[in-house]
Amino acid sequence: EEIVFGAALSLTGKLAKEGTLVKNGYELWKEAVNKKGGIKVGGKNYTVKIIYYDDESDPNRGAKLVEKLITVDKVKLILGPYGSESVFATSAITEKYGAIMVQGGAAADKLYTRNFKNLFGIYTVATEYMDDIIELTKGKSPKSETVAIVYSNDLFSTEVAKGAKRSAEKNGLKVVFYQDYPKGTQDLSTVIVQIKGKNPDIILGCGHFQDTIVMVKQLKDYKVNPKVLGFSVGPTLPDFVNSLKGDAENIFGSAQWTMTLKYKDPVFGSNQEFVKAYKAKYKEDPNYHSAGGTAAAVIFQRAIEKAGSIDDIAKIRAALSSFNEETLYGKIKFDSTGKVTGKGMAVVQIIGGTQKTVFPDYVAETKPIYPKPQWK
Amino acid sequence: MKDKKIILFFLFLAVLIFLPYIVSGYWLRVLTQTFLFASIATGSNIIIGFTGYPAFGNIAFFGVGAYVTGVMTTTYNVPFLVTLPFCALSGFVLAGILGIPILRLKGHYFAIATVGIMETIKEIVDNMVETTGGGMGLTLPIMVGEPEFIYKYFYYVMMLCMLLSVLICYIISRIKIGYALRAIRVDEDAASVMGINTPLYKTLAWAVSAALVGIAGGIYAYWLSYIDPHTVFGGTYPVKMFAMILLGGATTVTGPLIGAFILEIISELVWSKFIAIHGMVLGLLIICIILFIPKGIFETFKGGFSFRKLLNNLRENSL
Amino acid sequence: MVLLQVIINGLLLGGFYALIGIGFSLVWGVTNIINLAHGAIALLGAYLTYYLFVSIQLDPFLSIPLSFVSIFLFGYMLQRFVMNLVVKAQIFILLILTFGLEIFLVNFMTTFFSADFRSVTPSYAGESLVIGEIVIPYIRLAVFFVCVIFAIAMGLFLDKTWTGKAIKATSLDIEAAMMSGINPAKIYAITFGLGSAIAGVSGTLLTLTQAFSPSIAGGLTLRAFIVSILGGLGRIEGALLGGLILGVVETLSSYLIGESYKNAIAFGLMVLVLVLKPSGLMGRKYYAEVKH
Amino acid sequence: MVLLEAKNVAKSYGGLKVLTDLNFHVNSGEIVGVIGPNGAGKTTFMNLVSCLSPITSGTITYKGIRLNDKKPHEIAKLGIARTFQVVKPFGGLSVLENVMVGAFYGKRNLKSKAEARDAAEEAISIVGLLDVKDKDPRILPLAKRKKLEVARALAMKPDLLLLDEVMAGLSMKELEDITEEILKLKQKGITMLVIEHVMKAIMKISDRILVLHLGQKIFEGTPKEVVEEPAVIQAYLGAKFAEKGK
Amino acid sequence: MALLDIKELSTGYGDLQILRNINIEIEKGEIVALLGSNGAGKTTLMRTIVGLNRIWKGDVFMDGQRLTNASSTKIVSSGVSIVPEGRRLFAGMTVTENLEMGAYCNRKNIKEKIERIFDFMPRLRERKNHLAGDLSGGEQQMCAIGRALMNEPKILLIDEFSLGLAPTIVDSLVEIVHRINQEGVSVFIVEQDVQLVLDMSVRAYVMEIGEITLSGASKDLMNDPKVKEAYLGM
Ligand SMILES: Nc1ncnc2c1ncn2[C@@H]1O[C@H](COP(=O)(O)OP(=O)(O)OP(=O)(O)O)[C@@H](O)[C@H]1O
Ligand SMILES: Nc1ncnc2c1ncn2[C@@H]1O[C@H](COP(=O)(O)OP(=O)(O)OP(=O)(O)O)[C@@H](O)[C@H]1O
Ligand SMILES: [Mg+2]
Ligand SMILES: [Mg+2]
Repeated sequence: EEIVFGAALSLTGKLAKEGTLVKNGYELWKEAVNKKGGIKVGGKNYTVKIIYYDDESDPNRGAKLVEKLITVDKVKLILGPYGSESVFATSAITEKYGAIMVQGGAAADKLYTRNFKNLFGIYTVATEYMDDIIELTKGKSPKSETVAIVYSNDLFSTEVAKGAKRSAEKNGLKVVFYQDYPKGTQDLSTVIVQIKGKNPDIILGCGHFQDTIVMVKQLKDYKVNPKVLGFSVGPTLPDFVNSLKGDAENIFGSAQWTMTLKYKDPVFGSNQEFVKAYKAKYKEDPNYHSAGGTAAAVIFQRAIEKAGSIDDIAKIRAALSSFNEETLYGKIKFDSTGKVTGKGMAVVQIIGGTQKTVFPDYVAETKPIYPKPQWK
Repeated sequence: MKDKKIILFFLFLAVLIFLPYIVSGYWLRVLTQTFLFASIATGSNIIIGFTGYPAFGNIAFFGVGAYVTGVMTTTYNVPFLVTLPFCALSGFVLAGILGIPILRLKGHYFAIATVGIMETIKEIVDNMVETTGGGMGLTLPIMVGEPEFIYKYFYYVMMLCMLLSVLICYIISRIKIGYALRAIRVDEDAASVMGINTPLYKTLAWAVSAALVGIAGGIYAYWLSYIDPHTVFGGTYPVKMFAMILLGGATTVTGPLIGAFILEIISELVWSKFIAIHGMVLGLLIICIILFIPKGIFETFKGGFSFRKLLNNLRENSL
Repeated sequence: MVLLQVIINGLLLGGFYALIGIGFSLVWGVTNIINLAHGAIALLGAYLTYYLFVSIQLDPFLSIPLSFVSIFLFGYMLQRFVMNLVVKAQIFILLILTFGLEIFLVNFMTTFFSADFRSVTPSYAGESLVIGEIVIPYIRLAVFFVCVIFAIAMGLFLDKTWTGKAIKATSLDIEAAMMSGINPAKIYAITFGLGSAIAGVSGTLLTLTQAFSPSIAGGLTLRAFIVSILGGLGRIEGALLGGLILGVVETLSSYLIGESYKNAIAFGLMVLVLVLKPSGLMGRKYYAEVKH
Repeated sequence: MVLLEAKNVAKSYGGLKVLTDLNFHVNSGEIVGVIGPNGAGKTTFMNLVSCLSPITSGTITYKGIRLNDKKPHEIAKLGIARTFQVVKPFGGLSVLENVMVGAFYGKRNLKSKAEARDAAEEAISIVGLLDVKDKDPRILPLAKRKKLEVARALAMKPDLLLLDEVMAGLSMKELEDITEEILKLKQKGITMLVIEHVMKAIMKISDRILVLHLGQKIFEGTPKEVVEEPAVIQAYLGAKFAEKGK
Repeated sequence: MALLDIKELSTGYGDLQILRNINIEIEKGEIVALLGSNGAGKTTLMRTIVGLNRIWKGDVFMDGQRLTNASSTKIVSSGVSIVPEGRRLFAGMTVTENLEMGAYCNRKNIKEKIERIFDFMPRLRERKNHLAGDLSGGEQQMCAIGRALMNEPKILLIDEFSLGLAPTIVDSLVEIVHRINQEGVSVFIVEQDVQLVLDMSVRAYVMEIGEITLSGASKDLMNDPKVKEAYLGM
């Protein structure tokens, strides 16, 4: 017999890249589970099937497609899409229909302020994104005292920046520059010239891959040399090094997950096993998007197994609410709003052309390079 | 002939009214979305088709309507239906004010100016973080009730919005003003020396257009319950709207509506069939529509369908 | 000093905007086609450059001629065999056609080149000319000069050559052009080819300063819009001026008012120019009028 | 009674002076012809009267009302109708609908469709376009489009009718018909200002003729005086014409 | 064989046939008139000759070369020029540029040719740097004639020759037409002033509702009672 999940993801449009990665994560999980005979509920084995739709990176379409999943395909187990806007729109639909969603693709805090009962997210929320990079600089010498924060004016990045600011201030750093810029901007020269005037020790960019690349290039152009240069999105993606070559060196990034984390996992055995399986299937390294997809699905599966039912949403919800297990994504627990707690972020740094996990210490592969050397 | 058309229209209406009791929630949503586009296209057609001013950025008023409803329901707890007249009003007033300088432009220039306005409003909304939530978007209160009920509710509300647009277009096309607008479309100098107060009528046409689109925006916001500037201002909406108007025929009352139905339903079918390549297929589809039926379905197949007509069209429009 | 730096940044950026705008403005002015696929075509040039760089380490500046020629051929064929089939229809029909084309191209690129963001970083990236406190990145400076050269060359081409004049004549009245012995199908194809080729070159240059993926096509087209409008149609120098103004206005406004307002100000400026001077700052009378 | 009066009217485009210091008037019930070499400024003057382009200096008054700062539609409401030298039919509307626009607006300002249709049909029958009233004017031959221009103007029920080269391109026969109609309209009390190069016709219908040259009035007088005036012959009519005229 | 030879030509717009089996021959160095009431199809014929309308049936020969449905470029290069109805100047280009465009298919001695045209029509010289779109109606007609002459055609088609022109200008244009005709250029002319055109031409065709109903020497036609009645208003 089959157990059917549904997912409306961005397979085309501006989020096509991330959407596809999340889908890869789901697919890998599906294969792994089915190879083992499927999900075991009440002594029966259910083969996993996932129905996919493409929301074209349009949240409204996403909502429509989730509605299709629920009403036409009769699926109530929804795997989340990628992107906060999409999760926003689609989770409103699952909530209305009493379907349930586990998502590993959105980190906005606002998602959990709506009193939804049926939404669970495994990403560390945006406002906590930069905490660990800031944490990392503590007690290092020469001491960092000032920080500049720039962010793209979208939901996710704004929250990341807010959190970064709060965290910086909490850690006694002085925020000397705090400014947003339009999403997907093609030029940041003015911002960078202004930052240069402030000469901050730490520069934190909260944006997306495109603007991160522009920012790195222009920081080098204008010879701005902070002790720490960190981004919320970018350094964790393999394209970062491909695009920037040597200029990517020593840049920090925060990661929901990295390949080198040493966690156990109920489906794959461990994070390392997951990475191996992923590489075998897709001939490339997994990143936190795909791993998030896989992890969300794993957690969903475990909750269903615990609930002992494939269609009693209340039971599954209860199982998720009381969830407490180690997975490839870390030790997962949810608070009453459905957001993951205490998972934390990993910090990576580009060293010798590859990402190395450098923080927190108990998962670090090597020590961080601090301060960042000047541009070549 | 005319009677037949009217009967057909009412028949179509009757089907729409009973449909919610037959089809699934998903298809209801597809239809609601279709109504949404039909409202936007029909409403915009007053300025675009009737008056000949290609208000490409008319979606601006859709966004404004959406935010009016959004802000009113969240910040001031105003009931949803009460916000709709305000959506209309805000579109009307805004277009009325902007129309005076902008409607001096013609053709492409006007089209671009409206896009400029749309983008400007979007950026302003994006930056008014206090009231609109800026780029973080705005979460509207979710309507209470059974999903079944909610979806029928929006289905009918959106349908009424569409019918209102069609009705207003119909009235305009029948009365004196309709003649003025059509005259303006072709030649403004000639229209003005014949006694038509062209700035007034143009502005009026745009304002009415904007009001209708504004209402659609208001309903959309409450329906989707989450809005952000990037989705309600622009995206693919303007082009889709234009494609619908052209597909159905810009000079007719029901053309845009028919265009909306055809395009939405076709793309829906295409979407579900060709998951990986649907974008390419959709692009090719639009190209083919343009190549073979550039005058819109109405004009082209007035006297029945034939392949020769398609070829003739191709020959007539090519160099 | 910072202000001066900001203005220089604006000019350098403006050079790039101008180049994006020139091809667009050329096509619009002549064929009356607002080419919504302009940005997507530019990206074709960007991908060509990217793959040449990755596979044979060809310097982006050296791939300019290759982009130019190959994208010219692409544009030429496209116009000759697709667009020319509808050029006599209503102008807004063409708009939708190019939209279909844009959807097609973007999805094509996503399918075959993936949705990943790409960028090219040659070894000399990040080198800058430093004069006192002013920093001028070499790459941006070079991009700027390439853009200016193209603008001037196109301007001369249009005003001085027979083909250029035929392009203008065709834009004003196709039938009259035919009666003078001009073959409008060919002229349109050349124009579209040139417009595309210049877009392709701007795509090539884009790889050096930015990250790109198929999804940024629309944003590029929008810039081209603003540039053409600011400068006005019927005159290539207009696009150059429009680009420079846009660049400077963006950087200045983000310096003086705030980075996040720069788009609003750019669009606001465009609307303002349209209202005050409907034909753009340098637009010529009678070009790109809507004919019924 | 003076219906239309131009005082010291001048018009220039940029630096180009198109009309200079023009003084003249049109009496109620009169037909005044305007002739002059190409580019003399005849159409320009008409554009000034209908307020399509602003007067550079001087004043034009109509029934004692100053027209300088009016809008074209206000002019129409005052009872002035005009045709265009380069015809401007409303394509996409049938001939009848074209003329109905005139009846709806203009001085008449009809409200109901039925009334407008009747008025339009009357105007159409005057110019003799009844047989093509349901056609799209874009496909009509030039002469019929010119007639449509006249019909539209007539449907506005004007007191003053400005005709800009409506006879150009008409065959001899049609020319006769239209001059007849114009004279009939005069009988009905419509005052007319007629620009024309077809001398045969203009001589026949005009009470007075105004001759413009290089933006200035070079002569004003009865048709008979005009054809004998050496200045006019030199600038406009040509020696051959003078011979033929004799 | 005649210079321009039109054989059994039929054409129309869309599904609507306008011209039926038209036969016209124009010899080298002839001035030939085409008469016809409004809507007879004269303009349609002119447009068809220069390749703007598709020929449904029949043939057009120029100098023995078959030009049926050839491209306008080919037709114009073979020595056909047209002064179209409605002038159709390039509004956004100057008078001089318009004249240059006329020489697109014949780029020899452009400067001299332009000078010659300015000598023919001095008014154009005064306006040479103005945009064609800003010219008065009559000035535009002159410019259109000038543009057609720039091609140094073997045959000049003129649609609505005197339309909107002042009598003096008409006189001088008639003279110009005679002058170029003496240089061996054939002229095929559509004109409403039948008296004028019959005086100018050697032969004439009369077209009615898309068919040639009468043809012959202009002198004879002038005395033909039918022509007298229909076109000369006698
Ligand atoms: N918009 C304009 N810009 C510049 N010059 C103009 C403009 N309109 C007209 N002119 C010039 O003004 C002069 C007078 O033009 P107008 O149209 O009044 O002449 P006209 O007497 O009606 O001649 P015609 O008998 O040939 O129609 C012409 O020389 C023309 O070039
Ligand atoms: N584009 C068109 N589509 C359909 N019919 C047309 C079109 N153009 C012209 N016609 C029709 O073709 C017929 C011939 O028109 P044409 O312009 O050739 O006449 P003409 O003899 O030149 O008249 P005129 O003396 O008024 O210039 C007319 O009945 C006209 O209505
Ligand atoms: Mg005139
Ligand atoms: Mg004709």
